[in-house]
Amino acid sequence: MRNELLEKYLPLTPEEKEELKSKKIKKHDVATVFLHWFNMLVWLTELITGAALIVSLNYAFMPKFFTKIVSDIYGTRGNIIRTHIFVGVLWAIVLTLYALFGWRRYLKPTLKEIFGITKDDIGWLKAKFEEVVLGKKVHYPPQDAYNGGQKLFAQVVALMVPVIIITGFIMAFHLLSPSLIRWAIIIHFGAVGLVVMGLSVHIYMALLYPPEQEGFFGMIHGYVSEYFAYHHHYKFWRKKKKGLDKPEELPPKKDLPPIKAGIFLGIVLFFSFYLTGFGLGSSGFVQRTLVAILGAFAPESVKNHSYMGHYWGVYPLWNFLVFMGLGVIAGTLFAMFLAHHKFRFRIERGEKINDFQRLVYAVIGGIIVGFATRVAGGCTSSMALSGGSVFSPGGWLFMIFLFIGGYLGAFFFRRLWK
Amino acid sequence: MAKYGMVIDLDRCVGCQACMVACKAQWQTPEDYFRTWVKHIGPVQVKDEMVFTSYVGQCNHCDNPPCVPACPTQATFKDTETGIVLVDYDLCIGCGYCVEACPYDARFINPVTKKVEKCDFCFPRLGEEDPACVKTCIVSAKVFGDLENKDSYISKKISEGNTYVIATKEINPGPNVYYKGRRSKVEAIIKTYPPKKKDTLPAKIWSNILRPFVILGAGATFIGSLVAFLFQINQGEKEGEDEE
Amino acid sequence: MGKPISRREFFKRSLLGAGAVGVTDYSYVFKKFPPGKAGKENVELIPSVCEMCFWKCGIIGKVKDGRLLKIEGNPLNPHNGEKICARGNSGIMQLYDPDRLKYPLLNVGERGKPKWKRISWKEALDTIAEKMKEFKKKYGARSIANLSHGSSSIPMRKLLKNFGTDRIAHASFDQCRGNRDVAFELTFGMGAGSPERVDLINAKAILLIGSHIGENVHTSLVKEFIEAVEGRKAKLITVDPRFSMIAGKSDYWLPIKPGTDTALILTLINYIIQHNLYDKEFVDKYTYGFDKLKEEVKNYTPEWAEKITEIKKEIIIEIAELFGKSKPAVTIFPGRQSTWYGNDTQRVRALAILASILGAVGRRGGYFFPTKIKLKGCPCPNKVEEEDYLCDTSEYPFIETTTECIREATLNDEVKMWIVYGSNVIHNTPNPQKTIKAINKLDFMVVVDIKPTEPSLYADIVLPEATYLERYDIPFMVADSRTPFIQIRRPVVQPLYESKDAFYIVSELAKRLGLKDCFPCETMEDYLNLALSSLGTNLKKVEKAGGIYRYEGKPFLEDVGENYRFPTPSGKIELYSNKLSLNDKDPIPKYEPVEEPPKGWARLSYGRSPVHTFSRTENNKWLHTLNPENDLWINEEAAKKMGLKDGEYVRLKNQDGVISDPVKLKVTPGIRPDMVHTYHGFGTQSPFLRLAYKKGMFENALITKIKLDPIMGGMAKRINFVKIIKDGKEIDFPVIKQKPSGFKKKPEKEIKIKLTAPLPVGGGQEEEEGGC
Amino acid sequence: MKKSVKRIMMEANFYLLFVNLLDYPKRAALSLFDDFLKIVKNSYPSEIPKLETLELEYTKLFINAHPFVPAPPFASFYLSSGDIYNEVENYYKKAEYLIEARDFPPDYLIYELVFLSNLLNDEKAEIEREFLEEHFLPWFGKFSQKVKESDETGFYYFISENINTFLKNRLKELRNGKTDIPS
Amino acid sequence: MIGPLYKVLGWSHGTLLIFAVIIGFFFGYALYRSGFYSAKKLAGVFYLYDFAVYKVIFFAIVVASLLLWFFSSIGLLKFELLSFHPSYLWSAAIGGFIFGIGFSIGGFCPGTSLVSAVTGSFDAIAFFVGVYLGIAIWDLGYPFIFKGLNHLGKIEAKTMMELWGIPYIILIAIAIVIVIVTFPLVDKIEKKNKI
Repeated sequence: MRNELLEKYLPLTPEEKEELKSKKIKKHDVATVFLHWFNMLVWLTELITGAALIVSLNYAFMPKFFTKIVSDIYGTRGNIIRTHIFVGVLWAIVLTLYALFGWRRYLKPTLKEIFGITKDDIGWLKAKFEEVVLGKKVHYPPQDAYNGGQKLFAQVVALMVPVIIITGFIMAFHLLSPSLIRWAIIIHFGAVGLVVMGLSVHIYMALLYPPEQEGFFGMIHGYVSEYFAYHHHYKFWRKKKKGLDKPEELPPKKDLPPIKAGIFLGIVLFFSFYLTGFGLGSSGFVQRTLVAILGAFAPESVKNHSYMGHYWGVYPLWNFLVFMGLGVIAGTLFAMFLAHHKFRFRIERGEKINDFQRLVYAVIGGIIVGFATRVAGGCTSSMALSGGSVFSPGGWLFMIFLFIGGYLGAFFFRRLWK
Repeated sequence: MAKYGMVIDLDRCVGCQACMVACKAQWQTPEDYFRTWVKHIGPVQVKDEMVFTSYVGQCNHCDNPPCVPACPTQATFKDTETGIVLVDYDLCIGCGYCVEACPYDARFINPVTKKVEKCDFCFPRLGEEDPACVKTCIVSAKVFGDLENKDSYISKKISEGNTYVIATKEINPGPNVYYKGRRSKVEAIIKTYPPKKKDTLPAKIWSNILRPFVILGAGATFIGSLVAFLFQINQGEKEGEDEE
Repeated sequence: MGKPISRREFFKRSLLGAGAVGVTDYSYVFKKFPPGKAGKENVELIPSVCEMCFWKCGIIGKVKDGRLLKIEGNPLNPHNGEKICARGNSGIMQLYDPDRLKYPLLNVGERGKPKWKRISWKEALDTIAEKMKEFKKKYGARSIANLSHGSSSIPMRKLLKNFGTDRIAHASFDQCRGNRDVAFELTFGMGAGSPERVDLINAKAILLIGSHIGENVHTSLVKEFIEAVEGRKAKLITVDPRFSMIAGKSDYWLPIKPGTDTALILTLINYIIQHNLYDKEFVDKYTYGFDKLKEEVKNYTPEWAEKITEIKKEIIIEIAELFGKSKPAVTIFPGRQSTWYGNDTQRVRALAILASILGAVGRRGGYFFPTKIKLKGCPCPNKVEEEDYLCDTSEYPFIETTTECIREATLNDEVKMWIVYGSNVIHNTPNPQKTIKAINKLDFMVVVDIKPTEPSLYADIVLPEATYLERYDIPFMVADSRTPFIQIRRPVVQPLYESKDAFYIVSELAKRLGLKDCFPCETMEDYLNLALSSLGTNLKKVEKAGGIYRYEGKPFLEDVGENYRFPTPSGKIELYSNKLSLNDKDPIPKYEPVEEPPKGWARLSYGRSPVHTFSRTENNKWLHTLNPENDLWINEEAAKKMGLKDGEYVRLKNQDGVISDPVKLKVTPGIRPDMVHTYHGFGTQSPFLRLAYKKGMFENALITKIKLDPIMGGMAKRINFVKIIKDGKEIDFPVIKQKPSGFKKKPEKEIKIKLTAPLPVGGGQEEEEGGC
Repeated sequence: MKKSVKRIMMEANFYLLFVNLLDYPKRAALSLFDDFLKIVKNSYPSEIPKLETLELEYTKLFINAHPFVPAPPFASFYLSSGDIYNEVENYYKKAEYLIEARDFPPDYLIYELVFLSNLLNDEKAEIEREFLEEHFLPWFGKFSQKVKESDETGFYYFISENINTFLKNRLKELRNGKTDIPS
Repeated sequence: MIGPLYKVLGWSHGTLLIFAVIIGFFFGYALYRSGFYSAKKLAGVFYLYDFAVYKVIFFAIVVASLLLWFFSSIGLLKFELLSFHPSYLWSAAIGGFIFGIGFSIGGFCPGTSLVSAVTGSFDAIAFFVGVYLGIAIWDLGYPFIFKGLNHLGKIEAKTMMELWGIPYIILIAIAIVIVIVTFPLVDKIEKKNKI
């Protein structure tokens, strides 16, 4: 394949065309595909229920029979609005999670791509306009991963989605004042209207417009033929070919020295006491999740169980320590992200034992530690750390015996780690 | 099928406000909100006659109520069997468009439930007994009944004549609450509390700018795609050849 | 159960150990209820009688599980039926008012600044009984006075009369309808009745002087009045310087000059006699002193009347002709609150005389007779005769004991103890400072009420009375009715807190005062059964029949027999009153000019608001929102000249220099320029009324000049004059020459509406077929 | 006759202690004041006022006063949302209780505390939490604020404020699932 | 604002849970940045080649107690309103001992195993599952075998200050002395057993 193709977009010879057609190139990664189709499902229900909700003369989008059919499906119109709100809230949650956790890997690059309007994009739009409306033969400038039209639609969606969510929440939960709700209504309808405009073109282009056929399947398994990429999205193809699209690799950070880590942990512990009056803790997380799981199977027996009954309360998971555990998970992920560490499946073990043995010992260790936390009433973070800082006798005693047990254990099991 | 309405005999009414209290006792409307009201007018000189009357008002359950199209989710609707304008509280999002659209100010947003509240002719009591205000009106100035059935008491009372509606040339949503009595009284009422056409800014922006924009836009793109699709069909399938 | 019970162990020891024996057992509050079978779902309908004002309409309480949900009219009641007024509807707010009196209270602080200590009923009643016995021994039984109002105070009055004192004043005598009843007593030998005994339904013409029906709401009266005027198209003549609501509905509105009503009535009498429009046959048979009357009134000519009353003489003549034509079905409405200018009894007598010469007494369309039946009650006779009035009757021959007399008696140490029963004496009697001065001289004062009003500030003991929704009461015999009946007030809900009904208080006091034999009945129910037994029925039966027992009435002459003797000295209707002449008062009413407001001043007149019973209902949350404050009616022309605008706040200064609270102006052509009008009962000075405190103007303060009616001592209050003060500047009322006037209602163009035709569209233009 | 164990269990719970202290002052109830101090882990600064002064103070604060009752012990006075009596009676019905005493409106402070004590005895923690969170604490806080404004002796404010804080902790414990009597 | 805010200001349960997540977030961040995602580093304290665990815990206790003492002495924190673990001395001792043994075998404690599991360490996941099993054993066996084992040696005192009457600042001083003495010692041991 001629490498000057990498420089400029040139018409291809038939063999080159065949060659490119046979090769596949990755266009969308898994998360984007999942999000796209999830979004499609949500929008489908929201548009149907939404349109079915708006029936009054001044606002209606859809004809009468449509709203009739939908309200028959849902029984009472009350159900329609409840579904609309439920799906809307679900959609909002998924989007926020995606934005939070997928920021660096997915959202940031896509947004940069969408809002990076270049001369070529405008050129493409002008050309499209001339071709469709004026019927002239036109030549399209080279395009990025998303051509001008797709960028325009993506920009509309990116801007309108938060607007729709916020106004939706104001309406659904009657927030603040009726006058604000009034504005929220028309903005909500306007934003949805805008998105629907772009949507019909998007659906036509993806589904029915023959040259984009490949693009449609690209959104299902994520791959398109190189030829399609070359022809429709030359700049993207070129970047991919030159391997320029890897996100730049930042150097991984080293761990904090123990003193600095200790200070940081100390401050966190102090704030936990200052804000809530409770110290840190993680064994409670395990205990309550376990009770919740067992409770799912045999709620009555767990509820009245002499020990587990304590933890049932209103609902085992609706608790300080459980939410702290969730915070720990989020904190770890974020720490990995900031420290540019990669997510690696691994097993750490001493040289003398193999992986399987390591796993077995890990489980045995876990059982002993789990049992011990119940006897002592806490783990390192709750007894040693929190208990220690307020100088609770139990806390210090626990720590001292922990080291004793630890060194004893180390003596017998040095084989595992030496 | 019935079309319930009410006749308020202004000649009989003495403005004692018993109806307001009976309604509040029945429906526990919050502090100073009332579904029906009595506003004293006068004594004032109308043409050459002195008038001292009271504007007894409530929702007029109009034939083409301006509040129904104003409600985006159609939470408020005119019940076909009884002709009473009701509210489906599941659908009401408390936006208050209907409150603004009502020319008679017969609606309000209940601060406790955050949803709209209005007179519904004591709908839950409909079969057994008259609405609370009709029942307690000392001088039987309020008459409630089915307008469509000719020999009902209310139809007789209306056909006796001198019956007007609070409506003007410009604003006449077809109210079903009639006011009987001397013309000067009804004129005084209309002069002091004329039915108003109120359009909120968002509603105006929506109907004049946003809605046409959305319909045109969505329509255009949809038809555009359709035309392109048809164009593409009759051009026949040119399987993926590249246009240079 | 492994739950640690150490904590509970700890409590048990402490609760049981240290003096737990006195700990009250609260298990009575709740009853365990098997799931599913919740309380009674259905709503009980309990008939009773309203007491939001004294009209006693029949009501029904909708009660669920012992809690009152709503009050509605009692359809079985012949008078108001299912209709009740705004106050009737809001009775529920009085029942559940957090400021209600709850327990007997002893004032351990000083008078005026009470520090209340809750005491038991036993202790309270013992103290009161001790005090009464002590005062009786030291100063005689009549050193105890009672100021009361309302139906529940009747048992207390009975007790006091048996105890030997008759200093019992009820405000309604000298403040309200006292002089009307005395006038009717002198003329017909019987009062005008409450509800007034007027057969409005059959009347062809009605004369209404100074009474603002509609703004003053007495349910059955307003109902029948409007039915007569609008339903039966009777001709209504309203004589009122202010264009009241009822004036708007009348055929003739006569904006008379204040104080000259008697002149108008006497002119009408004279014209009717001169033109033989009177009922000759009735006059000869039933009246006495017609010739003297004819002689007396001969020079009251319409021309003279026009100058005095500023009413066109043509109108006066037209009215006289109308009465002549429609006699005897003419109702001359007696009015109710009639103490206005100081010579009011004579005015009401003139009204009675006008009705008599038209033969409208005991005839359909006119006055009718009451039908009383005797009910068994307390066995022993009063120790004191009714007539033995203690106030010196020399000056006022027909005076009953009034608040004024008791105030005077207290000030010169004749009265040592007051029992104020359900009456706000400080608020409802003019010159409150004098009342307070009298109270401070008292040795002991007891207040029985449902809410802490001003008098309770000065009381030594305050007793909480159950509201009308929580008590039985004496059987109410409505004798003044064409269809007389007896109705029973029955507790709709259990009495809240420790409030007790009147009978409990009275029978307990009777036990302690050794008068138990006079009050044999243990509870009010026994009393009711005793009373109803005289009719051959009992409480249960009557309650099952909807709380109403109807008996046959004899309202008209044809029922009582043609040669009926009126209970007057002459046995006839006394046009010429013998009693008056005996007490050298004018036997036949004469017109005496009333003092006119000096230049720059206007007369202050007051009336009722349809929504309030004076201060009693002001603190009612619902009623308060309807009509939070009163406003001052002022003539449009005068206001323009004085530079005042509608809705502005001004103050009033009266002739004695008293300056009022600010009041909102209501500029309207519907009032004469030489007077202003406001609603009574607002701007209460009592801080007790959380909502109503200082809302609106307390016009009672402005009424400092009062004139006692020469015949019965009623207090005339419409003789105070005021000026307007705006931003500190006094503004005089302009003198506007009033041409004689009198308005006749134009007949309405009959506009037939075909229901199918397009609805008549308003908008002010003249539309032939429709209207606006 | 000897009180049944159930009786003793019923009596031995802190809500009843609060009822005794918030009802009309009686010598027996005042003797429980030091138990009250133990529960709320607080000490009363000055010595306890005499019974007479407390009776006067109680009447002034909660029954009748000049110019009006500063702190009426009724929920409907503090909550403005809709028909309070219905709301309260629905709670009672939900916990399968029917209010027998009718000498006070159903939203009377003492009735609500007795209701809470019954809930505690019958271990209906869920309803107790909901009643505290949605109905009782929102108005009791305002009530205690009103008491603070007009209580000269400070005794009743001390009681109401400590009950308020205590019940707030109680609510937190209930949420965290500790349904037994708090330590 | 006087701490602990949740109790003094009477936050609703929902607010408490939000703060729980925030505190957990920084707790997880601190654990990760201290390197406790690797079992090797954690177990080092027992096998003498990396005393990070010891240093971090001890230093955290010193810093936290200093701050707690300082804030409560100037009145910004009501120390008595903090919630303390009930002191069951014998149970704490036995529990601690067994915990130590398990720690030396498994190389994790519940909190750090969660952190490490999230970063993808299979052995941490295994350990975490083990903890579930351990707790399950206890829960199910509690009514029959282990009843009361967790409530041995109960004493009233919640803190050593109550127990021995030693003021808070003195105890902190002792801890600081321990830190000053042991840290260099530990560094020497670490260097000796460097692997």
